[in-house]
Amino acid sequence: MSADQPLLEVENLTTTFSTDNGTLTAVDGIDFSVDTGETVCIVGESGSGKTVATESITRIINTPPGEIEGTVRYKGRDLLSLPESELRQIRGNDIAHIFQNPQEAMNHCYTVGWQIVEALQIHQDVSDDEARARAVDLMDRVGIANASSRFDDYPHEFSGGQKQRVMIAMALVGDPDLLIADEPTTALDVTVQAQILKLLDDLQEEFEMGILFVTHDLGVVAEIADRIVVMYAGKVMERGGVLDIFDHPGHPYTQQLLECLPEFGGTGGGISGTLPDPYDPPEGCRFAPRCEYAEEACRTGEQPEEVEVAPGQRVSCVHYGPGGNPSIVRNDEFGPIDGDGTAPTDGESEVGPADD
Amino acid sequence: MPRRNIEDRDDSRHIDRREWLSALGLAGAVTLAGCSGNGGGGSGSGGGNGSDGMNGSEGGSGSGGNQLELPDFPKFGVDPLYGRDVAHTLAERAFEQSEYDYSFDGDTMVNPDGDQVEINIYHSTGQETSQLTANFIAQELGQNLGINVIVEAIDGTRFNNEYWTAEPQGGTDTVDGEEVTWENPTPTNPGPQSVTSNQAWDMSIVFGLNTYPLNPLTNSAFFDGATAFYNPVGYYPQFDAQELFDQAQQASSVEELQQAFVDIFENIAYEQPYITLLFSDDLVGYNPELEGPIENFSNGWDLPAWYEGEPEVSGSYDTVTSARFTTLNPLFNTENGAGTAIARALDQGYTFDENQDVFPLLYDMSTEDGEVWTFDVRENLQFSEPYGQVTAEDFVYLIQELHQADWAPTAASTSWDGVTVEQTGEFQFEATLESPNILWPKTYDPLLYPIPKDLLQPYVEEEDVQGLEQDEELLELQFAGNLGAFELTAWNRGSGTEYTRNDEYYLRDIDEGPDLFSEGPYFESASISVVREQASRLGALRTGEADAAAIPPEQYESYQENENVDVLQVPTPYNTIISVNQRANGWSAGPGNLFQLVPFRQAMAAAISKQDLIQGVYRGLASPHFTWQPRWSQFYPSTDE
Amino acid sequence: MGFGRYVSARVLWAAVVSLIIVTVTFLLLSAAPNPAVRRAATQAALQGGDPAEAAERVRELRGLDEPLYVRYMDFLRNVYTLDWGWSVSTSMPVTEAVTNALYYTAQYSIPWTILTIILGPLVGVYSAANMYSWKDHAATGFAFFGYAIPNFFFGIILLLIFGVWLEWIPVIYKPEVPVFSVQNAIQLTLPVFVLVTGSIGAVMRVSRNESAEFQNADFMKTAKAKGVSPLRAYAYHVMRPTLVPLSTTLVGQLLALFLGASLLVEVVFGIPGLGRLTYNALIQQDTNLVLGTTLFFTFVAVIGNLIEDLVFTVLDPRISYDDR
Amino acid sequence: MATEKSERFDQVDWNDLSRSGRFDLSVNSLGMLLTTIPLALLGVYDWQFLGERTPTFEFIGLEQNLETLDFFFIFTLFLAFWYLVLPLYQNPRMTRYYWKEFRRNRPAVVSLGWLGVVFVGGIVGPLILNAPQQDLLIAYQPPVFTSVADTTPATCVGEVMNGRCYGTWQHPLGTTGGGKDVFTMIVYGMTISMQIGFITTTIVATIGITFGTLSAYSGGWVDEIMMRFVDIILSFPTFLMFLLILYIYGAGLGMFIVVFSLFAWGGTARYIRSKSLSISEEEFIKASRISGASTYQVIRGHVVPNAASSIITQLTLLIPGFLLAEAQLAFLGVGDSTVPSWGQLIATGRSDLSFAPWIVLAPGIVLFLTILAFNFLGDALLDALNPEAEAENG
Repeated sequence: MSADQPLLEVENLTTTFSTDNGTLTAVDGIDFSVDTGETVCIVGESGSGKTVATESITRIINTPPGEIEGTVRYKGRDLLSLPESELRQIRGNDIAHIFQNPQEAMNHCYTVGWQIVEALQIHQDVSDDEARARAVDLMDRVGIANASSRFDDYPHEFSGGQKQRVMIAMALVGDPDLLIADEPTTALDVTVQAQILKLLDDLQEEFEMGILFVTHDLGVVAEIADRIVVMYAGKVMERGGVLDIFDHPGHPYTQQLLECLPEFGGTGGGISGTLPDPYDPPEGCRFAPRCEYAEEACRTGEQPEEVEVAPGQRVSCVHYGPGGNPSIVRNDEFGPIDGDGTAPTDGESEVGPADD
Repeated sequence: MPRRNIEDRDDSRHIDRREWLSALGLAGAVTLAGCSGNGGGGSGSGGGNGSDGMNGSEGGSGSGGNQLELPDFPKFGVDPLYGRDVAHTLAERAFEQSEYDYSFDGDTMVNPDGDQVEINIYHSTGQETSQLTANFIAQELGQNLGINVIVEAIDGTRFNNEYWTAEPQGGTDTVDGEEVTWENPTPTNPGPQSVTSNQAWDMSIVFGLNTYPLNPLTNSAFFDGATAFYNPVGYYPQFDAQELFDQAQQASSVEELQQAFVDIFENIAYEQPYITLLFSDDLVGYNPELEGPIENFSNGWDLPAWYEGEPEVSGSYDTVTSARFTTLNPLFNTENGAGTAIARALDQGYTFDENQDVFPLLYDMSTEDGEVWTFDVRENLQFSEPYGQVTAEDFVYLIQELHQADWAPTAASTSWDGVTVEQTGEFQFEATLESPNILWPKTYDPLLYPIPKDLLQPYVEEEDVQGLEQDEELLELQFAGNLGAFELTAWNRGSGTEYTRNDEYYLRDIDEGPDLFSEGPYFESASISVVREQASRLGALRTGEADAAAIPPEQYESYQENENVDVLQVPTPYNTIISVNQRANGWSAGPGNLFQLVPFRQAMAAAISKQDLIQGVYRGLASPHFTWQPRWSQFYPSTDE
Repeated sequence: MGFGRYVSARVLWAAVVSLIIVTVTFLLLSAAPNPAVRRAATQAALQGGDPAEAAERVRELRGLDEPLYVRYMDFLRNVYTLDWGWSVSTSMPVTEAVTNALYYTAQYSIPWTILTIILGPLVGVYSAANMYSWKDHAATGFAFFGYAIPNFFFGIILLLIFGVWLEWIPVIYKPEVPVFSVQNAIQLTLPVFVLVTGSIGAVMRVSRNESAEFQNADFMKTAKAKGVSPLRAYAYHVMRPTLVPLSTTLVGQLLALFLGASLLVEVVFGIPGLGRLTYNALIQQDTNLVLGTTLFFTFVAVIGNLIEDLVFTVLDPRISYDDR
Repeated sequence: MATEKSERFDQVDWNDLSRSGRFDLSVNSLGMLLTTIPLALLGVYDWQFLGERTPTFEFIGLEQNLETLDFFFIFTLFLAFWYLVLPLYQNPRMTRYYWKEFRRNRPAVVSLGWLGVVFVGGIVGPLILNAPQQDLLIAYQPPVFTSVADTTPATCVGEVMNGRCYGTWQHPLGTTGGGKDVFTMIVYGMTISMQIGFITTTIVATIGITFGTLSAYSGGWVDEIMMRFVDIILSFPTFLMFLLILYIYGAGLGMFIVVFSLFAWGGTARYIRSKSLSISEEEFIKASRISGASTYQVIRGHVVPNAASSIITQLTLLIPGFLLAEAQLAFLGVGDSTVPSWGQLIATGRSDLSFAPWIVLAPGIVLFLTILAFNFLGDALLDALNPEAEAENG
């Protein structure tokens, strides 16, 4: 792997689903990349295609009905053109996933140990005893007390946070280089959230992983992200470093997202209107129907080309493009109240060994 | 214990008569004949055929109107004694006799309240022929007598238990002007007409009865005066039946007997104690390769001489039947089907050949005067080890210690009542009857199974009925030695019996009978499969899996055309009758039981077209039934044929 | 409550239920008139004996002269000593009659049960995996067909077609052929097919619906993300949770058919099994045998329900013994 | 009162009505009462003053005679009308919603159509068609458009060509061995099936609801014992019991219905109990303790409406079982062969299957379709009324 080559590079990724009612376009030609040791957050409302995008990377979504186009290069290999069997080698081994709802993400019929061992034994030829030892080790590492005795417990005997820890342990069995975390903290309560985030942060250093983190919670983003990709209705609206975007959100959508956060002086209210119909997306900018700055130009043609507004920060908005006037939307006074742009929460809480 | 089955329509029709017939020692007689579900039981001469009887229009004088005069031997239900007018005339005679005010309102028969007369008729449930017949009767009685008949189905066993029989009570009543006492009431004749069954019923075609064409004296059980042994319907004869039967008993030749019976049968034809309808033939389909079956109900008596193709030992003789066997214990079996199954492996004393003459098997019987009978037992009969040779002692022991003993309810008990038996030699014994009977063998009474004395002795000493019933050697016929054409190898309680050829069969060494006996039987093995579904039995016949099976009348033609099957029409002595309940719970249509009146029963008989019934339901494969004897019997009273 | 205590409580309850059911049967049968008594009276009358005395004799012989409670206590004792008396309709001890019949019933029940247990969930899961494809529609259609078509009706028609018209299979069941022989396999094909058709429908429907739910469950995504192959995913992650609700349907369905439709199938195909034995015992009012077979069927039903409960608790770790 | 109610007829909200807790004489109950009283009077009249076989409607010159079962059947029809059909009419919004949900399931719509045919046929058919009459002359006529060898029928009603007898529209589905018209018998069989279906489910629902609520309301050891009792009922080898009881005690249609009902209410009772318990947590206490409403009203007003959809679904799935059991028993010969049910028709025709297959096939297929339709319908109801309910009845 050459030094300048990103760990993961996604280009023009398009995912559609054919259903009885027509073709649904969930992800519509997006690009992004993740480097080793970096945390990239994909941000957007629910239904904006974040999850589908991440699940398209290793083709976890069912095809059919789904259909994935574009290229996904992982360490230079195009995952989308790999045969299923080779891709299976990568899943769980090089690229690991953790999901939103640990309760549902684990099979209630098997012990947590069994499920960790299963992941391990698929990729590595290890004996049952050895696998068990490794699994206990991992459970210990992710902060589960009495790991060896809890190995034989069933998921329903764990609390939510513990389950997510188990999920993380399961993800770590193959010493992955890329961890795709799909809203891993959404289902957890706030204190537990912080512990999990801290854990992920620690593990990222230890395992030198790239993390692709999906969330709609900008508070979380602020805490962990290096870079942000803002998605709306299957398209990328804006991307850039976390500080840049929090300080100078370029796209009206990003701005409105941030406005929702009380910490950022927002109203805490939602964005008016609803997501466009994914079967029949509007012409022009996807956000135009809900955008207070929308003009006629916004409503025609394709989604505008991304324009670099600051180093590393790109926005897809007519107003930044050729002939546009960024000042219509630019509002430099926008930013976190405390101004440092880092963690809105205190961030001091230790990652406890357990939260039960 | 005796059992009945109610499984198949054909067998079920025979339920009760078999049951009690067998009590008279009959079951064994038909066993050799049996090749099919129907077995084809009974005896008789020549095949009666439906159309013969149809022409019998002699005798009827008046054709309707009050002038109607009945001949000595009236034939109701065929012209001229059929139709609305005849029936109305007869019914009106009954109304006059009745103390209640029944009448016709136009075509409708009304009771004293002015409501239409409504009565019910029971038929066997699940039996199509029975149901069709019942509906036909209902239509005819409706049309010709204006009676509304409700058709109801009932399970044969249930009918037997709750309707047909009753708790014996006895009593006295005036019958034909005389005081009669029921001294020995039975469930089938529990007492005078006032003694009734649990459940009320009007008419029934659930059961038919035997007519005993070989020895009609047996019919005294039905009609011997009011206190006959078997009189579930509460019939009181209006003629002196008892005396006539006594006279017949005295007959010393067949001719005298025939003479004696003319009166009896004419009276029965006149009084219609049961409304006689028809005799249906058993239809048996055979593998056309088979040599031997005949259209005669001694069909099967010479089974050891039957063969397939060439007369050499080969193949298997497989038949299907509908009824499971309750027991194969020869002492207790009363079922026709099981009798057939026993007969494959164990012969009885004698059988009847195709001329209805006695053919000696185990023993020959002879008499001078009809009173003392000498039994000569063959000397080449062997039980299985350790029982050795069959001697007269075995038979005498069996009769005296079992059949005549009070404690053992064997199937043949009644046959030996009042008979004195004495051993007169190693292979000879004598039986002395209470009164002479030149036709004694034809009553089936002296039929015996050979049972080793040594086998019976322990049970006799203990008077152990249960032990006897459950004895495995008896149940599995393990003692049969050379006494049967085949050896029973398996009796699967659910699916029938299997046999292998008995190489030692004693019949090979006898002088009488067909020459073919000397090498018989001509099958390596035999089997009787119990198959409940008629469709399956017929299917097996069609595909050749079975060599013989009974065929229902509605399929007679299609099987006749089928080249894989030969259909034989085997006459039976079993009749189809309407039993009309003359007891106190018998007439639900109003006061006064009209069934008790002879003219009313005549009216009913005249209202039902026998010809239409035979054509419609039986496809012509039955013959009309006028008195208590089939037309082909030598005791049939008609003189003009 | 521990597993051991749970099981023993269940078994105890099962015993109580069996006892009650058999008692009800006993009472029902005692209320019916006994035809043997009447027949004996007829017989005696024929012999010129006293019918009443003969009837009394039979009652005595069969123990019917005892008061009901004495007979009941006798009966209970016999139930537990496995001496179920003599069956008058088959002329053998009841236990032997039941064992013999069971031999034939087992010959078609075992393949039928195995096929249902294996094929039902497999086809159901397969159907779910190919949801809304023609394969799914075909499988679902078949399930509904088998579920709705009366077994006996289907049986007689198949027998007519394959036995009588095409002559592919024998019309008459031959009990004497060896159990493991081609002949036996051929003659059992139709009964097993008819029964499997009848039982598989419900099993398929439930497993299809349940597994449809599970195959879209998050844990399937987890499994896929772990690199689990689709086959393994279905085998372990879909099948296993599907078995939990399925176990109820499966046992229930098999039991219902075993106790009902198998009787008709035995009648149609002429198999001398338990169903026919029971039926014949019933119509011949062979009290001992009816009680024996009822006892057996009740035993099977109760054991079946017990197994269902136990399997349920074993299969679904979330259920604790105290809940039930 | 009736007028007042009827003014706001289409605004009546069923749930509101049910929850009001005191609607002793709603339109439904009033209607029920007004229709049941004449029925009951007619029943008493028929029972007390008319002979067993005198036609009930003789006084107006009709030949129709009603038997006990018919009275029960009409009663259940009234019940179904006033408490099932009318509420749907009274609450068009809900009806429309259900219909929308239901309509998506096309097999279920077809099934409903078929059951409609059976229902209407079963009620109207016997009034239009004369009872099937035996006519031996026309036995074994083939169905229309088919032919059989002319030796099969006694005489051929239709054309005979090349030795084959062709069916006619006179007997669209052919005739039986007794010359009864198969089509007419199937129509009469619809009545029987509907009677079995309606009366049995009514009894099952009545016993089940009473037992279930009683059990839930009593609580404690009474509840325990009652539920154990249900356990036992559910453990019976049902088919064996049917056979036993029907064989020993006779197998008329009425007996069938009673025996079926006796062994079928367990599941309903169990369900109602659990439903009542969950409702009692909220409603029993509030409603019965505070407002002093009677237990009956709580059950009537809260438990039943809430559980109604599930009960209906459960009962829908029970009916095919009854029809099948009837057919099976008829096939075994345990049944009243004068009852013109489909099962009896199959049983009588089964021996003729090889040469007159229509006698078995026609009722067999009708039975099959009806069972299928009930299953489809039950499934659809399960989805439409109660999306979260799982297929427990499989």
